[in-house]
Amino acid sequence: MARDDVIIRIGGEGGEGIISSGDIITGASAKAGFHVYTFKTFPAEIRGGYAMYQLRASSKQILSQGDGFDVFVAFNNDAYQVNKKELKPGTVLLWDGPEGGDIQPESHPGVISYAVPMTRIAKDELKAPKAKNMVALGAISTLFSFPIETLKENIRLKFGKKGQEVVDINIRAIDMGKEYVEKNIKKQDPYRLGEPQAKDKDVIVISGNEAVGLGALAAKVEFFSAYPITPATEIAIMLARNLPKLGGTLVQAEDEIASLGNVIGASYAGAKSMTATSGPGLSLMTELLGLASIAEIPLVVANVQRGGPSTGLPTKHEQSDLFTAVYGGHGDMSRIVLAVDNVEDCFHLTVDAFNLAEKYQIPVILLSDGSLGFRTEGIKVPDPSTLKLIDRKWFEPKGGEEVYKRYEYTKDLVSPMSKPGQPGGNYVATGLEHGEVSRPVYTPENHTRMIDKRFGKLANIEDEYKPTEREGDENADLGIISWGSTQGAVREALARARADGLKVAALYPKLIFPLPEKAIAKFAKSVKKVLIPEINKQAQFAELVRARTGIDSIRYNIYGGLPFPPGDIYNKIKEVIRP
Amino acid sequence: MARDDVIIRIGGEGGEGIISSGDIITGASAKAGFHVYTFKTFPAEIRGGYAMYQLRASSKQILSQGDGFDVFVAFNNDAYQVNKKELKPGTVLLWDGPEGGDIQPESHPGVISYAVPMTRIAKDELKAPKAKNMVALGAISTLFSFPIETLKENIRLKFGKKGQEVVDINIRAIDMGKEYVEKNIKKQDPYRLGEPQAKDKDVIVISGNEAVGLGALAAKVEFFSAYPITPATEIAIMLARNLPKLGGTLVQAEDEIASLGNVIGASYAGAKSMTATSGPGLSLMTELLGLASIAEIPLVVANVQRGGPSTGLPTKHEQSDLFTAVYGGHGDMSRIVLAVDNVEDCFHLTVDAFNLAEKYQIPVILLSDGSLGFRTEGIKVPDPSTLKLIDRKWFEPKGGEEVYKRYEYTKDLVSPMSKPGQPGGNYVATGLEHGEVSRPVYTPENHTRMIDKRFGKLANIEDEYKPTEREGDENADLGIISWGSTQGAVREALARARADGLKVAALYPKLIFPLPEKAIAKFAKSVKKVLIPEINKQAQFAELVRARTGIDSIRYNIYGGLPFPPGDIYNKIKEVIRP
Amino acid sequence: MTAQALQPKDYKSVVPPTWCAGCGDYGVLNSLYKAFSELNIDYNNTVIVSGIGCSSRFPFFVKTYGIHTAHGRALPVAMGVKLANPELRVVATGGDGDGFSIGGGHVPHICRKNVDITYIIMDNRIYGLTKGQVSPTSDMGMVSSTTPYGSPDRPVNPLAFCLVYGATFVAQGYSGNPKEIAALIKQGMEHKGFSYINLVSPCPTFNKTNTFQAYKDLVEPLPDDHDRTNLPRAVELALNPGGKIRTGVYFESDTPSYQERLDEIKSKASKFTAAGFAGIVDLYRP
Amino acid sequence: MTAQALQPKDYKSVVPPTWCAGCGDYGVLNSLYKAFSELNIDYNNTVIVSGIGCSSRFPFFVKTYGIHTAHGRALPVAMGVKLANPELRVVATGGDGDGFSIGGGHVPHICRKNVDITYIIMDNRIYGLTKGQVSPTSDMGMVSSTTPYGSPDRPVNPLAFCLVYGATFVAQGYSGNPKEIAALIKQGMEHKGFSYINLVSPCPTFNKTNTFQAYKDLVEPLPDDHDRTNLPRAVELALNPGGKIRTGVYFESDTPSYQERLDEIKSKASKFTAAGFAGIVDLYRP
Ligand SMILES: Cc1ncc(C[n+]2csc(CCOP(=O)(O)OP(=O)(O)O)c2C)c(N)n1
Ligand SMILES: Cc1ncc(C[n+]2csc(CCOP(=O)(O)OP(=O)(O)O)c2C)c(N)n1
Ligand code: SF4
Ligand code: SF4
Ligand SMILES: [Mg+2]
Ligand SMILES: [Mg+2]
Repeated sequence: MARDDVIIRIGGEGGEGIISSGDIITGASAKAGFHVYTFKTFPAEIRGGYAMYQLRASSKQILSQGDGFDVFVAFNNDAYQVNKKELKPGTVLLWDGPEGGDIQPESHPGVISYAVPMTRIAKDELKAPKAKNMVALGAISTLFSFPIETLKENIRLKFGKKGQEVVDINIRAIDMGKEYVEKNIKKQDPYRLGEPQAKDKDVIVISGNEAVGLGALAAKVEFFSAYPITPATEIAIMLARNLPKLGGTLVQAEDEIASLGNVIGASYAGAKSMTATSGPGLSLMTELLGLASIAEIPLVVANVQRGGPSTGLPTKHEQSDLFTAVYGGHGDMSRIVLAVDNVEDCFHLTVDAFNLAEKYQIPVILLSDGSLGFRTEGIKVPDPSTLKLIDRKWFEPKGGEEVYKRYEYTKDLVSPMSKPGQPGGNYVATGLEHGEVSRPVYTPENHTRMIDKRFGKLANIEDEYKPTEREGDENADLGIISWGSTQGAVREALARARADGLKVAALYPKLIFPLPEKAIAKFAKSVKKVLIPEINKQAQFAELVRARTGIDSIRYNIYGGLPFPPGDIYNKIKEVIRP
Repeated sequence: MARDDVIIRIGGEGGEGIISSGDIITGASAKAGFHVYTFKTFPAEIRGGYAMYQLRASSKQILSQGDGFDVFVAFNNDAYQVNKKELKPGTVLLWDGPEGGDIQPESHPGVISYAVPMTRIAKDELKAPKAKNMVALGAISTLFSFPIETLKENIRLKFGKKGQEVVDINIRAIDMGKEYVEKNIKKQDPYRLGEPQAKDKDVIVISGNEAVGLGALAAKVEFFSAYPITPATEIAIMLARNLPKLGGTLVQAEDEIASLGNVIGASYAGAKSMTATSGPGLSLMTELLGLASIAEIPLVVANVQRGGPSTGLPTKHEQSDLFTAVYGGHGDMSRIVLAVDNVEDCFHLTVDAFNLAEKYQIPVILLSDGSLGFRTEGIKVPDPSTLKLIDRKWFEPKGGEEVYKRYEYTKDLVSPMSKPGQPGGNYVATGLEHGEVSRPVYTPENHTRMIDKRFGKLANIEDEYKPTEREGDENADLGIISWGSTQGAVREALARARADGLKVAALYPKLIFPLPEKAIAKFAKSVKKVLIPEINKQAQFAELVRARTGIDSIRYNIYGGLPFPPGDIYNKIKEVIRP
Repeated sequence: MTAQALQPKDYKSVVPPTWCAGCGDYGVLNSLYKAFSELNIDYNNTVIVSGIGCSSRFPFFVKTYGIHTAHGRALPVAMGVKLANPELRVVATGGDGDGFSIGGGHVPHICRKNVDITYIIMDNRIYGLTKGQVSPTSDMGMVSSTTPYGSPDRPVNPLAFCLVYGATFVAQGYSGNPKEIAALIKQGMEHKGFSYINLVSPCPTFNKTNTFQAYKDLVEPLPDDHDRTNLPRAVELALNPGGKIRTGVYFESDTPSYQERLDEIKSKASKFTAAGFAGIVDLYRP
Repeated sequence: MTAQALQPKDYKSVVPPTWCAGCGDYGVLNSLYKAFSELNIDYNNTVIVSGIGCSSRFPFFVKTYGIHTAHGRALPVAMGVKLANPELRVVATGGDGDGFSIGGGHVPHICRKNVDITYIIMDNRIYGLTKGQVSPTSDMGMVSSTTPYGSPDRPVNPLAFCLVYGATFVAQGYSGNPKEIAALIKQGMEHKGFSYINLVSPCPTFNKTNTFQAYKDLVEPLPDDHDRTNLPRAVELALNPGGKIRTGVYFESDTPSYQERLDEIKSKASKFTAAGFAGIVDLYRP
């Protein structure tokens, strides 16, 4: 039976064009109407070391990067060695050989092996060693029914400005890969993409990081300042290109402290403002986040998590910045933390982040992660006219002689904020404890009252913002709570487990802090046991849940720099329900 | 009946010599054999604003700063206004009047009021307006039986180097305060210090901050680098004076990041190393703490907490840096957190902090706080010969050709560390994930294994270090868990409640992280209810306890910049036990 | 804003300065009031941004908008204000420690960017607010609470630093000469781009060495014939030959401000799309 | 340590460099091996400290001790190593971004303290490791991933900075001329106090403007008669008249190192007590 759901992993040396060829076939597939879902890892070094691109494609919907791979394309021996233990019966090994490359495959019983001499063809026949990746694309497309015409169309578009010669070489490389397969290889595997859905004009293929940038633009961000850091830099790159088109300002600052300082100043001046970073940068921002919190300055910090601590595994995936996002920073410091689940979410939660920041006048940390940031998905074209944007509660001077109370104790504890330039609204924002009129006040009563204000304004956030989504059985034997980008794997595992007749449910909180305690308590009550899978050592979310609600959970933690395979979660579900 | 336990609060304007006169009478009292316990607050500004010094003295042992005051000495009207609502029947108001000062006391029924024209005496009779504080000391000593001769002795010692004239003026001021009281005031209150205990030669009067410095010296600190910050600067001041005497090196760095960087380098080079800071500095250190954690570099960070967040209340007391001490920093970052209870503890726990840092090769954060840092107590002279100092597990090359495994997986998961300079031990410490041989390794297996190592080495810390102390009834109706400097008030409240026949117990954890879960669980089992009083909004310790153990507690939080009065805790005990 | 000219006192806020009697910063504050009134600056359209320190309390005492940020972070925050709303006048104020110790990493970058703000440092060669530790401008050998045996560090030279950092206006004044300070602040405020004004401002409470008295014979104006377009010469003078403290404008140049360059970027960028947000979305169609 | 002279290859660690083919940093690494061998440096007694970046991978490739710290923090950590054990030779290495962007706040202070370490910057005018964003030394107008419309920033001038910071040895070399680099590293290592060596080291992968080719006609030695004791002249040359990149030693001075001053403090301090720890305890007797 043909399998219309293929996971292709391409592995080779950083610098061999693995990533760019992956992007091209992904784009072409999406353009042709397929669903696509990618996953990439880079070495932390520029050169040398293993790079990997994985594409899952199907004519049906896809929720995660899947389990392992169906097809492994080995560009070199290193990549083969890294992946060979995952070659299971029924999977395909497509390798650079039998001559020209450096691979000598062992015997893998049950594995379908196809040799395509990509290096030789590129070097000897094309005289263009760099076109090896295109030879591979030609072979892949032919073998597994990827849309080879769209592929060529995109190559023409992409390389067009480099000149006709470059286009021609790449197209010829694809054709030679195709011809080689047609002449020499007999297909033995079941993987073959089905008929793509009627081309949906309203699809874009975009990475998580780019979607954050797009969300910021949709939210009408006006100011962005950041310092480059893997895996967050693409947010800055996206905005560097596009924010000035819409009249906004982007700054590459001298470090993360400066970038958050810039953002604080810009927001004080009235602009919707944002920065983006990863763990080490977030750590550096800790002090100034406290200033934004006490001075009640709205801003958004997108934090794309990577393997920690310290420099850690800069190009790998981890969900281990939750603790510091929620608890980092001296003193009792209020803040909001959101976590994104998938690429579409990257867009929408960035909009939400701005809305919440502006509404509550508070710093909002948006937690994304490396695998989500880099991976691309095809998502619906966002329609900004459907978005509800929340604006700050502005102070409008009434013209009297009254002193402006920047931190007025209003009913909802959010105080009207004055925009510099207007008479009657003058005030000095300060990190010192202050009174309703923004001046230092050191009395016990005032400190107590102002701390209560800064936390109290968030008291109803769970009701005011619908921060969770539930799916699955009503009275389930097991309930999974999953945060961040682990969601896709959980959805897929849940579907499989329910298809097996297991009673399982899942809750996906988008708001991490303040924790949606009511929804979580309700969910926990509705299920027999709670399972929290996450990619960190300390069970950071499970600990937060127990701290805030007392609810115990079965913890399932991995921390190897990779996302959860849905099969592992599926197995865990079975293990917990039927021990 | 005479009351041999007096709390004297002196209030006035910053700059009026409140703090220095308080220090003098405290020293003299301790020298004469009394027990002393002080509490101070300064304005955050250099000048202007309210300053306060409180001294509790008795010939018997003292555990806390007490409830409110017995005697309030008002230097000016501002101070009077701030404190007047605390004037309860039976308390004494000693004020600068009836002429010369700016105070016009209202009527306070039941309050014993004494007027001493300190300003007038100092200005008109002594022609030395600055000696006002000494006039006050003379009056206070005379009224409440403080040791006036020792006071004079100390003034001679203290002002001796400023010349005989200065000494004479101050002594005369004291005498004039004394004479004025003897001539004009009829004692109506019961406060009178008893006979001091036989002078114990082995007492020093020292502040919490100085005791941390002394502890570091006792632990044989070799390198200290810090950046000034209230209320931690006194640790640096103490060590600046004394560390070079013992051959050590002290650096004032350009900021807190640099100071922790210095400390990391020094410790790598083999020196016992330390820095001291307060909240804002700790926030800035977050990133480099991660480096020390992953590279397994021993070091001590003393963090003297103050009111937060941001600049907050820099001169006030709070216990609100626990969250960031325990959870701050990106990634899964192992560390040890200790909290000091009282001045004697400041000495001993600093020694422990070095021992734990060296033993486990890890950063240790020592949480102190502003009121403990500034307050002085009389403590036993420390005897360094009784201290057990732990040295690092050093690597000793065996001379073979083997590659040195800096992060060798040993049985206790602590790896022998090489000291630069020796052949065969060369290695590069790094914040990247690394293998047993210290080189970047990015495999999932290695990351998992190394994270497990960095947390696993602490697995038995609770057994290896006795981090808790229990007092009180065996099967108590209420058990209090108290961390940090709230301990004194809890001890005093506990004694009063037990004297009333209530069944109460308390547990004092010195180790905050990893949390001594066994001791806490055992304690919680042994009592009917658990109460956790702490000085922060978020119930930071209570949340940690619930996160780690699931144990629920009654929370009692104040956050006004002041320590707990023991009476408030006593009342809370009663309220909880007999609602 | 009233059309009538504003008097210095009109810039006073209701918060009285918390400085010690005799603090040099009073002179600076009064000079600023004066400069503002002479330029008839709209206080509603002005933001003063500072870090932490005695001198950093400045914004509270002026009737403008203000931000009292964190220690060392005045410049990044001030820059954010200016870039988000170029219509605002932005002034940053602070101390020697705030600016050249913990905040020292930010100075080169705002200088090279030439962001149009005026940065006023009150240099008292000490950490005032934390009660007397050596600052980066303290003399070598200075005794302070953290250097009881004398400081082992040579002082930094803020003037020379800002000159090589590319500041387009660099001046020095002395708190004992408030008229000159007012004139310098005026020029700094009128300068297009980043202006740096170093003010020698004694702290009588904690710095008993560098007092008004001690400065009396050290302060002198820059030579009459000083050419303020000659950068190497300005650096040479800033390097302090003869140990004198020379006041006046060391350097000034006419260089596009950061805003001008950002505007260029925006106009370049806007050529790439006509369709606004929708045009950006189109970039991601496969 | 064997008494025999060590060859350059003896300083090679077992870790092969991870740099791209053609990276300028190879030349620097080989020059360092050479300089070390000519000084017969004991690799067991040497620590190389770096931050984060392509160039900051340096310590892994040398058979000394080393620390690969966090981005921008090489200098504070290197300083800690040196002060804790003055017997060790300490070298800090890194990139233009590591040193003059995020780490820029530390440079002035190690310079003015004159800590006895050698700081080697590989200036490629780009962020290499993060794949090509403008760095603080990038030319104005440079197109990079974060500056698609050209960088609005003027570059920093590390040489001029270190000169006014008070570095007591300041030199510049070019990766295309490894022999000279080896000679400069040698001199820097032998200098007492802080030595700064700025090395122009192209990144062919991400900086297509400042290539070996482009530098060919720009690099020239300092004038033969250059007086390396003349600070203002050194600054003037560093300010880059004529757009040339001049290599050689710009400045050198004989100034007590930080260690000498700390030793003075220790000897002063030790006069205050004879009784060690007990003597310190006595200070707190009431
Ligand atoms: C992160 C941080 N570190 C340290 C401090 C403590 N601190 C406050 S002001 C100051 C120095 C003030 O000196 P300066 O900037 O020269 O200002 P001055 O008081 O002399 O006017 C310091 C170290 C702080 N507030 N925050
Ligand atoms: C706190 C922090 N911010 C950002 C980064 C990301 N980062 C790593 S290297 C680097 C810049 C490298 O440039 P440079 O120092 O010039 O070295 P090169 O790679 O060019 O040799 C950056 C921004 C980081 N590791 N840590
Ligand atoms: S301490 Fe010094 S700088 Fe601060 S207000 Fe007083 S005199 Fe001025
Ligand atoms: S990216 Fe540039 S700096 Fe980095 S290794 Fe490659 S050539 Fe060298
Ligand atoms: Mg100062
Ligand atoms: Mg670089």
